[in-house]
Amino acid sequence: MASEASAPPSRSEKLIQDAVIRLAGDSQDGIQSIGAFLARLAGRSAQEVMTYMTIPATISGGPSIFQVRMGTGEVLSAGDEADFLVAFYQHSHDEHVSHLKEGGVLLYDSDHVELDESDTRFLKVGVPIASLTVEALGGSTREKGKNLFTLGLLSRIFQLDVEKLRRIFKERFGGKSEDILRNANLAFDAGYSYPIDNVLDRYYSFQTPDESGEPQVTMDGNTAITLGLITGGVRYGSGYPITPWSTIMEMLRSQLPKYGGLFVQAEDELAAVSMAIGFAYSGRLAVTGSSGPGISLKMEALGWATMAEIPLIVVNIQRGGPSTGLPTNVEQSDLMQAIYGSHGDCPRVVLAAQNVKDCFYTALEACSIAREYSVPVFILSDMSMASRIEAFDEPDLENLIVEPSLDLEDRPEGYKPYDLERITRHAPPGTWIEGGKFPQVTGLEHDETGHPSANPEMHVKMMNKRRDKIRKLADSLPPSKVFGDQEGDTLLVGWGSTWGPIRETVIRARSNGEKMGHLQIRYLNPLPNDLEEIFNRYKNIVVVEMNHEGLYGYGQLASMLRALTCNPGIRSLAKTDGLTFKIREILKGVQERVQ
Amino acid sequence: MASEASAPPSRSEKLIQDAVIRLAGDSQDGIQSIGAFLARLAGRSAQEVMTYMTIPATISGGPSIFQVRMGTGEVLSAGDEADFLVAFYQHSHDEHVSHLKEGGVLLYDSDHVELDESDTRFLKVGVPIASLTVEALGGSTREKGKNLFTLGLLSRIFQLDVEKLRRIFKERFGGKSEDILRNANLAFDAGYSYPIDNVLDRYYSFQTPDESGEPQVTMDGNTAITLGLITGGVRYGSGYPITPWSTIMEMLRSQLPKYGGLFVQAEDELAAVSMAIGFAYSGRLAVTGSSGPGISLKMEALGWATMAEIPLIVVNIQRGGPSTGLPTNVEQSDLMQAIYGSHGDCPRVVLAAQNVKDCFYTALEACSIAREYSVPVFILSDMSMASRIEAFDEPDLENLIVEPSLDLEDRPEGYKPYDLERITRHAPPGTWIEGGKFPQVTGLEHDETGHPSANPEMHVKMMNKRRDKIRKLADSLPPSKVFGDQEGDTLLVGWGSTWGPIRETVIRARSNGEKMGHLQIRYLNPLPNDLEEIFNRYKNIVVVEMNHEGLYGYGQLASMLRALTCNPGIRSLAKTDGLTFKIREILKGVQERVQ
Amino acid sequence: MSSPSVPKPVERGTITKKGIAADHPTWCPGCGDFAVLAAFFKTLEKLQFPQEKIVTLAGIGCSSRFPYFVNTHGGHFIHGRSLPFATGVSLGRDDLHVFVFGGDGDGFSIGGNHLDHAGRKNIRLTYVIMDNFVYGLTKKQTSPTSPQGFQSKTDPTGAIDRPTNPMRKLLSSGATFVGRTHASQIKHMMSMYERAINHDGFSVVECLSECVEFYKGAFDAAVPRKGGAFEIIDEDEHDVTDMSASLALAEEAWPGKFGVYYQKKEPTKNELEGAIIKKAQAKSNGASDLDHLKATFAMMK
Amino acid sequence: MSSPSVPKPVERGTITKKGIAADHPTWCPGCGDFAVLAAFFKTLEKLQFPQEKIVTLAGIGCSSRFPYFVNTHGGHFIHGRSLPFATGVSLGRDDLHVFVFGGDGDGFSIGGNHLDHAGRKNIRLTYVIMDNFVYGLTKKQTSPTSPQGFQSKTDPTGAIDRPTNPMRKLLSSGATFVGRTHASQIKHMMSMYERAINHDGFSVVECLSECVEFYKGAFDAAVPRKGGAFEIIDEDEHDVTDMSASLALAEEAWPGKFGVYYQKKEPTKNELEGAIIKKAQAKSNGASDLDHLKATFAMMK
Ligand SMILES: Cc1ncc(C[n+]2csc(CCOP(=O)(O)OP(=O)(O)O)c2C)c(N)n1
Ligand SMILES: Cc1ncc(C[n+]2csc(CCOP(=O)(O)OP(=O)(O)O)c2C)c(N)n1
Ligand code: SF4
Ligand code: SF4
Ligand SMILES: [Mg+2]
Ligand SMILES: [Mg+2]
Repeated sequence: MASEASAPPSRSEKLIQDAVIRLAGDSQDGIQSIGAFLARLAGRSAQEVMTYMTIPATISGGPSIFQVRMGTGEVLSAGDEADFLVAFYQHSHDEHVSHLKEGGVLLYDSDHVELDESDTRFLKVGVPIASLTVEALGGSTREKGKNLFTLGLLSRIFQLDVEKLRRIFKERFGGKSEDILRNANLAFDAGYSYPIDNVLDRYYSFQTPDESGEPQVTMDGNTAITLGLITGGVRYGSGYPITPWSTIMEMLRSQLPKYGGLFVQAEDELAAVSMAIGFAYSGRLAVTGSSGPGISLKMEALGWATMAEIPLIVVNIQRGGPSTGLPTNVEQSDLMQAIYGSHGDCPRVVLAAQNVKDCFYTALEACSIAREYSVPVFILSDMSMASRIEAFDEPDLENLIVEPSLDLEDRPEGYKPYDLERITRHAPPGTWIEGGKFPQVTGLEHDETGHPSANPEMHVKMMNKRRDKIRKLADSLPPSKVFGDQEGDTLLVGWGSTWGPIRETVIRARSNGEKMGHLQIRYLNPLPNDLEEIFNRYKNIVVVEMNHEGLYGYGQLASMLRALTCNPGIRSLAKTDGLTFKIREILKGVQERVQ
Repeated sequence: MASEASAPPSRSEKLIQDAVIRLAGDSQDGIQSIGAFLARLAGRSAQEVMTYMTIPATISGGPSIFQVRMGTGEVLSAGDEADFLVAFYQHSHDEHVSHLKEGGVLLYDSDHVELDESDTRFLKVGVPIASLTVEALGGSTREKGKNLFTLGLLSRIFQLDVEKLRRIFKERFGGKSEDILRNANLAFDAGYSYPIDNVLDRYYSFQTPDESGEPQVTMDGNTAITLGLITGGVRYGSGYPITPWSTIMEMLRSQLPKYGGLFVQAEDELAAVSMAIGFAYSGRLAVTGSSGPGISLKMEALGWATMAEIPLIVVNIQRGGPSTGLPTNVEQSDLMQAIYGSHGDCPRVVLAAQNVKDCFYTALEACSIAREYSVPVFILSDMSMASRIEAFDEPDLENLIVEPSLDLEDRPEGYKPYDLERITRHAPPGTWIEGGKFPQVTGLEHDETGHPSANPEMHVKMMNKRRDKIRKLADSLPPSKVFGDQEGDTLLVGWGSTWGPIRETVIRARSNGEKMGHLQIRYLNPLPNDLEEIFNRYKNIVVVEMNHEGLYGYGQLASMLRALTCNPGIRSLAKTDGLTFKIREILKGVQERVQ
Repeated sequence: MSSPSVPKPVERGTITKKGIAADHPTWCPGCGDFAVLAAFFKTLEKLQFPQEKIVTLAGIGCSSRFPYFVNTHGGHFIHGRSLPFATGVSLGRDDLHVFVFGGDGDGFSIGGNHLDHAGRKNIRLTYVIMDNFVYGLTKKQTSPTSPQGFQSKTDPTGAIDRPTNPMRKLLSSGATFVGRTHASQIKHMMSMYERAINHDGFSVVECLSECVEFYKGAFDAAVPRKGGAFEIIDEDEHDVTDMSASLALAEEAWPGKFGVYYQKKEPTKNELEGAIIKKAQAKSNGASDLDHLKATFAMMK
Repeated sequence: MSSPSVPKPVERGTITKKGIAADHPTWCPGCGDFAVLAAFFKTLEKLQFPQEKIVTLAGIGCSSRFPYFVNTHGGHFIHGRSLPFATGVSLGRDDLHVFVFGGDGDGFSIGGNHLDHAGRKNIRLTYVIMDNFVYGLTKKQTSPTSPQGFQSKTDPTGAIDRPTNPMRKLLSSGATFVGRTHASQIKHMMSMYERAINHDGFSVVECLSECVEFYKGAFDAAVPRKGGAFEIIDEDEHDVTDMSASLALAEEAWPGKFGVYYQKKEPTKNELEGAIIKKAQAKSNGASDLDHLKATFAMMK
C-alpha cells in the first residue's frame, strides 16, 4: 500500500504490492483468528506474509494486537508502521494510532470509538462493527463474531479471494458444530456486504502473484520447529510447560503417537532433560526444550550429555530476561548461556533459526548434527518467531524425512563407547557385544571403555576429543553467504529472528546507494571458519541483536566475534526493549556507529 | 635444599632456604597430618609454607600424597620437583620417584619398598619404618603411627624445633584420650632417635627466619574463605555437600551459632541458593556455595537475585569438569559460567582469590561489595587452594571485622525498592514504611515500586540500572598492580590459584634477564578499567589458566580479554590435565607463544 | 500496568481490609483465587499482627501472583522454590509472620521435594496451596493433581498418569499441621487459615480453588449448592495427632473430607537452631564476635 | 584405575556370576553395598534375562557406583536424577530390564521429587535405595534418613531435623511395589529383589546397607546376630494391596518391619502410552511416517 494510501481519493481500484494491517482489540475478540485466516489465505495465494502479535500480560486477557503484513514482494518484517489500523475500542485507537502511517486508513468500530474530528492525518472509516455483528447473528452472541465481520470488511476492501476464505473457514470450523460454521459465514457476509464504498473511496487489490511455484505452507515458528524435528526423526521427548515453549511440547505430545513415539510432561525441567537424555541413551533421538528459566535448570544435565557424548536436541524459545523477566516479550539474551552455561569446558552445538521457514530447516539440521556428532545441539528461537505466522514453499518431505532406526546389531569384541580414534557412537542397551564386555556411559572423566579415569593425559585427550568433533563440524559447514555488497563500507551481522529487519534495512540502504552487506549467522557454536576473512572485506561491522550491551558496550554475539577475530571494527547495536527491531531503528543505529 | 642435595657427602650441617618434601603413601596412613604438622610449625616459625595434596579417587582410600614446601624465602608454589621423597610403599616409590630431583633424597620404608640397586640418581635412605613403629607402640596398632615416626625422622634431618612440634601435638590431640597423645609422642621419639646419621651423611637446617614481624596463621584456602566470610559479617547460609566445597559449609555450620547465626544443610542446591536468598531478603547477608555440578543448579535462582537486586555471596570451589568430571582434581573452568551461566543479561560480580591469604581477603571484600551494590558476588577458588595450607600474617581483625546489623528503621513515605536514581537498598520485612505502602521484590521486570511492568522503556532503564552499578564498582577499583617489569616483552596474565606458579616463573625469567611482568586479575566481572592500557605496554600478553583452549584456541579469560580489548597480541596458555602448573610448563609455554 | 491502589495512608497499628489490599488482582473474573485472598484479608483483620511483620511470598503461577495483591512486604520468587525461599526468611527472622501461596504445579510438581523437606524440618510458616487441578498461568496443561481423563493441552486425549494425592503427600512430608478447605466455603477457609496460622510450626492448607478459565466445575462435587458434598472432619472422631488415622483419611474417595487432617506440636527448626545458638553462646559467656574470631585465629597459629 | 576384570569372553545366553561381574568394587572393605551387589548377581543368575537387555543406572554416591561393577549396559548419571533418566530409558525401550541403584541422599534428598513422580506414573523399572543413613561419598554429612542426634560433619552436635520416613515416602509416591530389606539378610534381600523385578510396574526396595566408614552399627537393631530384631511382615495378616494398612505399617517404631509393604497391579505408563500410540496408529490405518507428515503439512496450506 505504501505511498498510495495518501493519494487523493478517487473511487477506484489501486494495485498494491503489500499492506501492513494492524488489528487492535482485546485478546478475547478473536483478532488472532482473523490474522491467521489472512495469513493462511496469503499462503494459499502464493503471497508472502508475516504476522506479529502481542500477548496480554494479565492472566484474564486484555488489550492485544495482531498485525499482518501480506503482499507479493518479499515480506521480510512485520512492518515498522501500519498502512491500515482496525481499532475495536477506544483504548485500541489511543494506544495504536501512533503506529499508523500518515495518510493510512483508520478503520474503527464507531460503536466503541470516538475520534478527534480535527485530526486529518488519516483516512477515517467508521463502521458500527459491534452492533452490526450482533444484528447479523441475532443478538445472543455478545459481540462474538466481530472478528469475522471485520474479516468480511477487509475482504471487500482488499478484494480478497472469498471462495478460498470460505474453504479455510470450513477446514477450521468443520469439525465443530454446524452452528459455528454458519455463524462464521453469517458474520463474514454481513461485513462483506457492508456498503463500505459509501465511506471508503477506494478498493485495493494486490498485484497478481506468480502462483506457478511450489505450493506454500503457512505456520508459526514453533509449529515449524516441531515439524522440523519430526521430519528429522525425533520421536521422543520430554518437557515442562513454559511460555513460549509450551506450544512445541503440546504439538509433539499430540503428534508423536501417530509416529509411534511419545512425549512426556515431566515434573520439572531437571526431570525433563534427564528423561530426554534417557531416551537418547536408549537409542531414540530425543528433544527437550524450554525458555530461559527452564533452560537454566537444565544446565547440569546438559553438561552430562556433553561428557557422556549423547545426542540430544534442546530448544530454547527465548523471551525477555533475566529471571522471570518479561515472559511475553522478545529478547535474544540466552546466547552466552547456550554456549557457556554449564560448568566446566563443555562444548556443544548452538544453532539459531532466522525466520519461520528456517525454524523448520534448523530443526531438521539439528537432528542430523546431533546424530552425526553425538552431541547436544541447541536450537535458539524466540518469542517473536514462536507465534509469528509466515508462508513458505512446502519442503520436499520425501527427500528430507529421516525415519529413525534403532541399531541393535551386535558390536564386535573390544567395542569402545569412547573410542579416541573416532566420533563416539553409542551402542544402545539391547546391543550384544561380542566377548560380553558391556559399555558404561558416564559423566565422570573416563577412559575409552567408559570407566572412570583421573589420569591427566586421558583427561587431556578426552577434552580434545569432545572439542575436536565440534571443530570437525565447523570444517564441514557451507561457506557463509553474504547478501548485498560482498565488500564495502558496512556489513550488518545478526543472528536469529533479526534476519528480516536487517535484510530489509540493507535493501533500503542499498537502494539509497550505500555499499552494505548482510550476514546472518546460523551457526553460533561452532562459528563458521570464514568469518574473519569476510569481516576483513568491510570497513565497519555492525552486529545487530536484541540483548544488552553489557558492561563493555557489546551485545552477546558482538562480544564473541570480537574475541574470535580481534577485529576492532566490530560495533554493537544491541537493544532490550522487548520489541523487535524496526527498520528505522537499525538505519539510525548503524548511522551512529559508522564513520 | 636445591643444589646442595647432590653435593658430596660430608657429615655436616647444610643451611638451606627451602625444601620440597613429598610424602607418598596411602590415604589411611595419616600422611596429611604429618604435612599439616609441618605446615603449622613453619607458620609458627615465621617461615613460608605451601602444601599440596591429592585425594584418592576411590571411596575406600588408596594412594595419596602430601607435599610440603617450607622455607625462609617467599614460597610461591608447591614446587615442581621434590628435594625429598618419603615412600611408604613400593607403589609410592614407583609412582613418585620421577618427581624427585636428581640428587634428591629418597627416604623409603625398607619394610615395604625394594629399590633398584643400580639406580644412582638419588641419595637413598632406607629405614624400616613400619616395623620400628609397631615395635615402638607395642604391636597392636597395625602400623598406625608410621606418620609420626616419619615426622620424627624428618625433624631430626631438618633440625626442626621439637618443642614447638610437641606443643602442636598437644593442641591437636589434647582433647582426645591420653593414650593418643602418648602414642603420638612415642612414635615421634622413635623416629627422632633413629640413628639416621648412619645412613644419611648430612643434616639440614633452614636459614633463620626473621621472627620480628606479625605472628603468622596457618590454614588452608577453604578455612580462609570461611573466616573471611565471618569477618565480613556473614552469619547465615545454606548449602549442600559436594567436594571440595563441603569443608566450608561444615565449618560454617559449626562456627556460626557462636556468632548468633546458622547454616542450613538444604535438600539440594536449588533449595540452598533459595534459602540463602531468603536469608538475604530477610536482611541477613548470606552465603551459598558449591562446586561445578551444584553451581549449575543454582543458575536460575541466581538470575532472580540479580533481577531482584539481592546481596548474596556464592562460593564456587572449582574442580575438574565438565559434568561430574574429575571431582578431586583442579581446574579453572567455571569462569564463563560464573559470568554468563544464567539466562538473560544478568550482571553480577565475580572475584577470584589467588592464594590462601587472598581467600580470606577476597571473601571479606565479597561481603562488602554484595552489601554496597546489593548484588550477587561470586568467589571463585579451586580444588588446589581448598586444601592447600599456607602461612600468612594474621589479619588485623579489630579493624576488619564487620558486625552485621539489621536495619529496620522506618522508611519515609514513597520509599521505592527499585529507585532508579540510586543503588537499590532493600527495606527488609519488619520495616515500617510511612504511608503504609509496602514494597515487593520480584524476578519479573518491574517498576520502581517492584510491581511488574512490561513497559519497553522501563525494561531498558532497569537493565541499565543493573548494569550501571557494576560499572560503578569497576570505577571504584584500585589500579591493577603489575609485578616485575612495568613494560617490555611479555606480560603474563592469570587469575585465581595460578598466582604462585606465574609469579615464580616471572621471577625466574627476570633473573635470566627477560623483561617480563605479571598481572593476576582478581576482579573478573567487572574487569578493571585499566587493562587495555596496561596490555599496550607489552609486546606479548600470555594468559595462563587451567582450562581448555576451546574451539578457537583461547582459554576462558583469554577469550574475555580478547573481546574486551581486541588486542591481537593476547595469547593463551591453557591446560586441563587436572594438575597445577609447574614453573617449567609455564616457561616452555610462554616461549612457544612469544616471538 | 501497576497503579498501586492504596487509597489513603494507612495508620500504623491496625490492619483493615483497605490497608491490607494492594493492587486490584489480575485474575480472571470468577477465579477461585479471589475468595482465597478475601478470606486471607479477613483472617489478618482478625489476627491483627503488626502489618510490617507480615510477609507474603510465592513462586510462579496465577495463584503465585498473590503477594502483589497484599499490601505487606512481599516477594515473588521463581517457580517451585517458594518454600526454601520462605525457609530462609523464617529462619533468618523468627520475628516475622511468613506466608507462602502458590499453585498445585508450583507446589506438587516442580516444588514437590521442597515440601517434603520444609515439612520434616518443621519450618515455622504457613503455606496455602491453591489447588485448581490445572496449570492456569501457562494456559491449561495437565497438573499433578489433574484427574485421569482430564483433557488438557498436554493430554489432548485425557490425562493418564495417576494424580498426586495431595493430603497423603502433605502428611507424608512431616508437616505438623495439615488442613484442607475449599475456596467456595469462606468461613471454613477462614477457620483453616486461622488455625494454621496459630499453629507453631510448618502449617499447610490445601485449598481447592476453581480455575474458571481452564477447568470449570472441577470441584462441583464438593460444592453443596451445586449438588456436591462438603463433608467436614469430625474432630471428636478423628484424632488429629494420629498419623496413621490421618493417612487413612487421605485415602478416602473424591471429594474426600475437609478440615484439619493432622496437627501435632513438634519442635520447629526455628526453635532447635535457636537452642544450638544459645548453647554455643552460653559456652563462651558473652564473648563478642571479635573475641570469637580472635580465638579461632589463635588456633591457627 | 579401571582394569576391566572380565576373565573370559562370556557366552551369549547364560548369566553367570562371572559374566555379570565387572570391575572389582571400589567400596570400603566391609561396606554393606557388597552384599547388595552379590544378591543382585544371584537374582539375575536365577532370572536369566538376556544379558544385553539388562541395564543398570545410577545417580551419584558410593552406592551409585553400582553400574561400574555390573557387566551390563550401564549409565552413571548425575546426582539425584537417576529416576527421570531411567524413565526415559524405560519408556524409550520397553523391551529392556531397567534397574536403578542409589543412596538415601540421592533418592530422598536431591532426588525426592522424582521419586514421587516416577511412582505415580508407575514407570516400569526396579529401584533399589541403598540406605545407609549418611552421605558416604562426600564423607559423613547428615542424610535425610540420619536419625536425630547423629553426629556428622554438618551436625557436629547431632542432627536436629526429623528424618524422612522412607516407607511413608515411598508409599506416598504411588509406587506400586514397595519393599524393605537389609543387606545383612542375603536371602531376604534376594526374595525382595526377585519380587520387585517380577512386579510389572514401578517397584522400589529400601535396603538398609551399613556404611562401615561413617556410620558403623547404624542398623544393629535390625540384625539378629547383633541382638537386634529382623521382623518380617506376615502377609497373611497384612494386605499388601491396602494402602492405609501399609501406611500404618510405615508408622511403626524403629527398626520396623521388613518385607513387602505394598503391591498392586496398576497400568504402567509404559502400557498407557503404548495404548495411545496404538489408538493413534489404528486411526490412520497403517499410514507411513511420510504420509502423516504430508497430511499435517496439507493442513498448513
Ligand atoms: C522454571 C520454570 N518453569 C516453568 C515456568 C512456567 N510456569 C509458570 S506458572 C506454571 C505452572 C502454573 O500452574 P500452578 O502452579 O498450578 O499455578 P496456577 O497458575 O494454576 O495457579 C508454569 C509451568 C516458569 N515460570 N519457570
Ligand atoms: C549436584 C550435586 N550435588 C552434590 C554432589 C556431591 N555428592 C555426591 S554423592 C552425594 C551424596 C552421597 O550420599 P548418598 O546418596 O546417600 O550415597 P552414599 O554415598 O551414602 O551411598 C553428594 C552430596 C554431586 N555430585 N552433585
Ligand atoms: S487462568 Fe484460571 S487460575 Fe488463572 S486467573 Fe484465570 S481462572 Fe484463575
Ligand atoms: S564410605 Fe561408607 S558407603 Fe561408601 S563405600 Fe565406604 S563404607 Fe560404603
Ligand atoms: Mg494450578
Ligand atoms: Mg547414603
